[in-house]
Amino acid sequence: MSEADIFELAGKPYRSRLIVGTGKYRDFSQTAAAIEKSGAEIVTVAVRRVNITDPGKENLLDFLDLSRITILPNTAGCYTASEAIRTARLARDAGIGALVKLEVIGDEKTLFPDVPATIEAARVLVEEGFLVLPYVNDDPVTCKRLEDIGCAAVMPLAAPIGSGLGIRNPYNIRIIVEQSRVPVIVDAGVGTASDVTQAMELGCDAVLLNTAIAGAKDPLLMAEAMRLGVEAGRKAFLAGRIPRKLYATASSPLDGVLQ
Amino acid sequence: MSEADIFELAGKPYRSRLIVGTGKYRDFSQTAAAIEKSGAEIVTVAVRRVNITDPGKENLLDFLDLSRITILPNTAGCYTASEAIRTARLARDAGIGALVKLEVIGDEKTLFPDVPATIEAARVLVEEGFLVLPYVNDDPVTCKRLEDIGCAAVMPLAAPIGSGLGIRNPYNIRIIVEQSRVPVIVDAGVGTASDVTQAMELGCDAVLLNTAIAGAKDPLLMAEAMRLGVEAGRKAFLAGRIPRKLYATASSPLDGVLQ
Amino acid sequence: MSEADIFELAGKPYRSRLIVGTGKYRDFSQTAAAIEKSGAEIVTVAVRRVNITDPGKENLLDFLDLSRITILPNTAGCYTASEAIRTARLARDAGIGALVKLEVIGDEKTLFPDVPATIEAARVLVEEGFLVLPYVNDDPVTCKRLEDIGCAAVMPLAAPIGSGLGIRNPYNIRIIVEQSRVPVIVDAGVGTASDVTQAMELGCDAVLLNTAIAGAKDPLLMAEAMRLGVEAGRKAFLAGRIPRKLYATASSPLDGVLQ
Amino acid sequence: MSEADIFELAGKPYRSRLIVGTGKYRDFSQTAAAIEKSGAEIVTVAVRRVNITDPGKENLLDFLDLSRITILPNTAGCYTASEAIRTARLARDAGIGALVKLEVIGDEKTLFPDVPATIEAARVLVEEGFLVLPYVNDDPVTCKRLEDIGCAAVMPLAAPIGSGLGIRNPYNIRIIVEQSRVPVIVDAGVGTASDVTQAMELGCDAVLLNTAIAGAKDPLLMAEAMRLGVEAGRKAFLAGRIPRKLYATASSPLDGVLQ
Amino acid sequence: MRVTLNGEAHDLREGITVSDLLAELGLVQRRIAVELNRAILPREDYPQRALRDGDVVEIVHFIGGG
Amino acid sequence: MRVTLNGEAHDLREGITVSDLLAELGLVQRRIAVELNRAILPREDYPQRALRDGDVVEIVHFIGGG
Amino acid sequence: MRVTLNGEAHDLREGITVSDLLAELGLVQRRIAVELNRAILPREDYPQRALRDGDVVEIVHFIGGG
Amino acid sequence: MRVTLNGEAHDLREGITVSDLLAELGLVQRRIAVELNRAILPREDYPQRALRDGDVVEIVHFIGGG
Repeated sequence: MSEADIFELAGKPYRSRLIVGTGKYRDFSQTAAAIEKSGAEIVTVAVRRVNITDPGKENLLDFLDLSRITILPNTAGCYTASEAIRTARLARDAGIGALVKLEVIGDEKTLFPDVPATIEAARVLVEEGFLVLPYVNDDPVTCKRLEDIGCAAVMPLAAPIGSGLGIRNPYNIRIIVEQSRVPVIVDAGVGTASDVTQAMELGCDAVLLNTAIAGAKDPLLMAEAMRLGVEAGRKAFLAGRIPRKLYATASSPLDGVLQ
Repeated sequence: MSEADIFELAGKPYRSRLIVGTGKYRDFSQTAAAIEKSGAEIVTVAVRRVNITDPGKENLLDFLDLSRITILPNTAGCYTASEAIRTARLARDAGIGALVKLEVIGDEKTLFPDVPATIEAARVLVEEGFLVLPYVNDDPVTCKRLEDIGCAAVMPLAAPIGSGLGIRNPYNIRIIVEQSRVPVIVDAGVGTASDVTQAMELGCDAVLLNTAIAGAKDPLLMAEAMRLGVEAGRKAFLAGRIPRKLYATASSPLDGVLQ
Repeated sequence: MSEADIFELAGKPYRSRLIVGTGKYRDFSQTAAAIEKSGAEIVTVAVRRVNITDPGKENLLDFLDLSRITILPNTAGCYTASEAIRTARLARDAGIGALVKLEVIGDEKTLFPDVPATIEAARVLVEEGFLVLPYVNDDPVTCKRLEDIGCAAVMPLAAPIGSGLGIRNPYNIRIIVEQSRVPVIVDAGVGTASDVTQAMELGCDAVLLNTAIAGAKDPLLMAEAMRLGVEAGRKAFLAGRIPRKLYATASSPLDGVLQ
Repeated sequence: MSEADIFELAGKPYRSRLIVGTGKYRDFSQTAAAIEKSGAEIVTVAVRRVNITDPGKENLLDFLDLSRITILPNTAGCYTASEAIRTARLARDAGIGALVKLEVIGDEKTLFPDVPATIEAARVLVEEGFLVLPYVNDDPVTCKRLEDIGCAAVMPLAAPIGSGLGIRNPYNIRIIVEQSRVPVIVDAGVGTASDVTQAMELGCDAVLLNTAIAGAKDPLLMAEAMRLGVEAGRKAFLAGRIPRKLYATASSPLDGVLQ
Repeated sequence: MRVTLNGEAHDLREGITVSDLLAELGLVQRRIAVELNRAILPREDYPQRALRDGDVVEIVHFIGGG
Repeated sequence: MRVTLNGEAHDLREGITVSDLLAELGLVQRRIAVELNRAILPREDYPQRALRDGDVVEIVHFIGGG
Repeated sequence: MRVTLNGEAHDLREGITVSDLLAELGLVQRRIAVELNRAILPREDYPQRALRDGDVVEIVHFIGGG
Repeated sequence: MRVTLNGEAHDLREGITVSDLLAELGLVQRRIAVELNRAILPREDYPQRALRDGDVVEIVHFIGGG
């Protein structure tokens, strides 16, 4: 099955449905090891000023196999549409493609998106030919709007970034999955493997996470757990689960019981 | 890690932490295929009268690789301690070992156990040298009692057999895990992969299920999903998840953001 | 306490923290009876064209004691900011005050709000001197924006209108309560009394509902249940609940137990 | 309605469906005030040795209006059937009737009941003419057994005593309500008003609690909240709630919307 | 003279005022609002404002809603 | 004469009855129950029943509990 | 001679042993267990143990179960 | 000549080109992007574009982020 089950994003096929961030790791080698264990083929990065006084020798991208991995730059830290647009343009100019994880933050305590600014920035970036993956809250209406604008996917949050609360509102995620014709990627808030399994069982196409792996006591082991959790949830979704019932049904037949 | 992570039950080591039933399949070949996909090394079976008028040619055990698979006979359908004891003795006499999944059912609508009768039967069977794995409700006190009697594990239910409701009371399961010195196996009520992932994340040693696989639209695919879900949950448990927080924490650093 | 505990909305004090709608009742007398049982002092109504060919004798407002009850016209059914603004202006011109429940619907299946259009309409209506109570999703960022614009309260939804699912995401509601300096009114999605009790325990200032009462088998009895549920939740919030613990603490002392 | 809605327990009618404990209060006058605010007509007490060296002047019962309040002695602190039976006999001999809240504790960390010992003690006490209200876990089979023995009610726990976790497993409580012909009283684990509202909405006949009131920051206010919460939940249960739906249904009609 | 009333064309006599119209419709005492050609028509203008051919009139009131 | 009262040894004068004891403890009017050597002692026996050396007496009452 | 086999009465020839019976039923190679008059019959007794009128025999095997 | 580099004023020699600057900073082989006075500077312009007094230059690269 997994042979057949391809995740297509922005016209490109992927085998893995887990997208991972590269923040908060001890060092670049741990980052690379975690990515490898996670099986991720798409990896998010942030765009930041070079430190002029000490540009440093080591560079994150040197640790990633760019022949195998798609780089997804984000606009993290941007609080206005124009900042996000400016950041996206710089990212593209650096020559790693037109994909961008659009984040326009509305509040620093929740890091929830600024919905109108996200829509505005998405419109501009789509017109400029970007493949826009917007981080957005779990609002079906906003997700539909972003899809109509031409975003390559919608990325509703499960819970606040880094909170580890898991899917706070499966109902909204379910509605977004049912209405969307572009991929639905749950982004942010995941805490552990069962959260990603649940996301995939709800019918999401992929999951994006960072802190849940980087912040675990053993990041490499958690990376593996997340890879397996995504596969488990995807297969369970495709396999078609049994219905829920209040009462029991025996799994062993009654005929032939000793009298 | 998985090399090191051995599940020891009744003195025997296993690599798989998923125990599956053999009921409700289309035929024996589907049963065998599902077991193989699930990676299970322990498989439950029921003890029933041979059909005298037509003993039939095919037999379930002929489809299982007994060199690799441990057979776990159950006492399903028994409503008294004596019936369960009688069934267990017959099972052992058939020559597949001293393991028994002890079920003494208390009510046919919920198929919940009869607690006093389960304790009584466990005491007798342990004295007779059986390796007793009792199906029990998620009651820490009863689980402790069964452990003290000498059961080889305790198997609290997640929800009614075949209900697919998942872990109805994670708090009780957590308490049982914290207090137990024998393996804790969640038995019954699991519906989909995220349920088993959650069970393992709670610290359970293994999961036993049947209907969730046999009743899925695509049993073989669900068998795979369950195998992956158990591994994901086990690794996530060992990896040590991030704490839950109400508010957000950025995964991208703030230094170097464009001004 | 309830003497002291006044709910102030748009500068006016109320004793009741339950706001009810007037839709879906059998007839006007049932509507009036339900309002009376609910104890509500604020009641929502819709603005619609008079039926020219048959204006009818009976009129909803004739059944309401306007000396005691504040009328809150809504802009239900509006899908654009301009429709909502137009509807609000007509409502005010009818002479029942400047309060308006602002609804700009974004999608007819979920009836979730159109966030940018709601913000835009709120800005215009606040400038025109309306006391704006916006229906919005449970997004802290949008709620903050609406508060900053000058809305008299924010009204995040618990779940889709009429769904009866209750508070799908208590975490977001809690965050909105913590950040808001204007009243927070949970609006839409409530199904039964415990939902409103929970809303008040989260610290919300009031609850607005319609279908949960009008659609109940016995609307008058449910109206009473909702009144009591709101009071229960409010008092529990003010009383300060005990902390949650995984393990037990005896309520009877151990000294003096018989030996 | 509330006139008609009588709660009959052990052949005696009550208007209140809230039973409260008397432990953990600052002093007897606070105990009495909390009971009065709670509206409870049945109150639990513990049986303990008199302090011989200082019998003290004040006595709990002197603070309770025994003409209005039914005293329900408990066997808290008993870990065997015989201790519980002995305690019950002493309680009855003190002359406040044949009612007893039977507790046989199985473990001091969870304070969960010892199921076989509870059944055994219940059998003896019923034979001796006691009106037995057994504290038991949320196990339908054990509840049925206790009902068949002749207990006057069954009292499944919501969560560990004093934990404030609320109804951990509404499914089991629902099943117990559906199967029982004697009153079902949720006992222990309640934390706040919405917990009791939910218990009553599940169809329980009454709720018994102590710590949730006595441990609140403002016990008298929480006592009121609990009284209201029980009434709200009872009325909501009788009123018949609306069904849950994933999508929305408008509460305002669409006809006559402005074009 | 044709006037659009709440979305439907109606033939009204020349010179009829909004007050006259409301009276004929039995809406005088009702809590209503009138929009004339997409703008609110203030109550005080009802008596003098005569409707003209092609006018678009909306008359709204309050009904049950949530 | 040594009697065990609520778990502790007490020296009591010979021939003291349960009623006497309760009176001395100020428990006469109290709602209490008395167990003598592990059996309930009926109220009517309080006056005549004299305590003997080695008796084990339990006197209980009601206190706050849940 | 009437013997109860798995709950049903069967007429069997005199002197038939359990081994004979299992052979006739084609169960020789099967993983089964035999209970005779409510007690487990050890495998080694199958050949010599002849069934008697009124014996109650249970023959069980393993089937799919959870 | 003063140029603002990533938010801080730096004194650079007259006529230095962006390529020169990147070379001095050891960023030639790096995956970076350059913004000059708020507009992206295309890679092909690096060699000829000489910096002028008052120019505002931003040089960014990729770091770990989520």
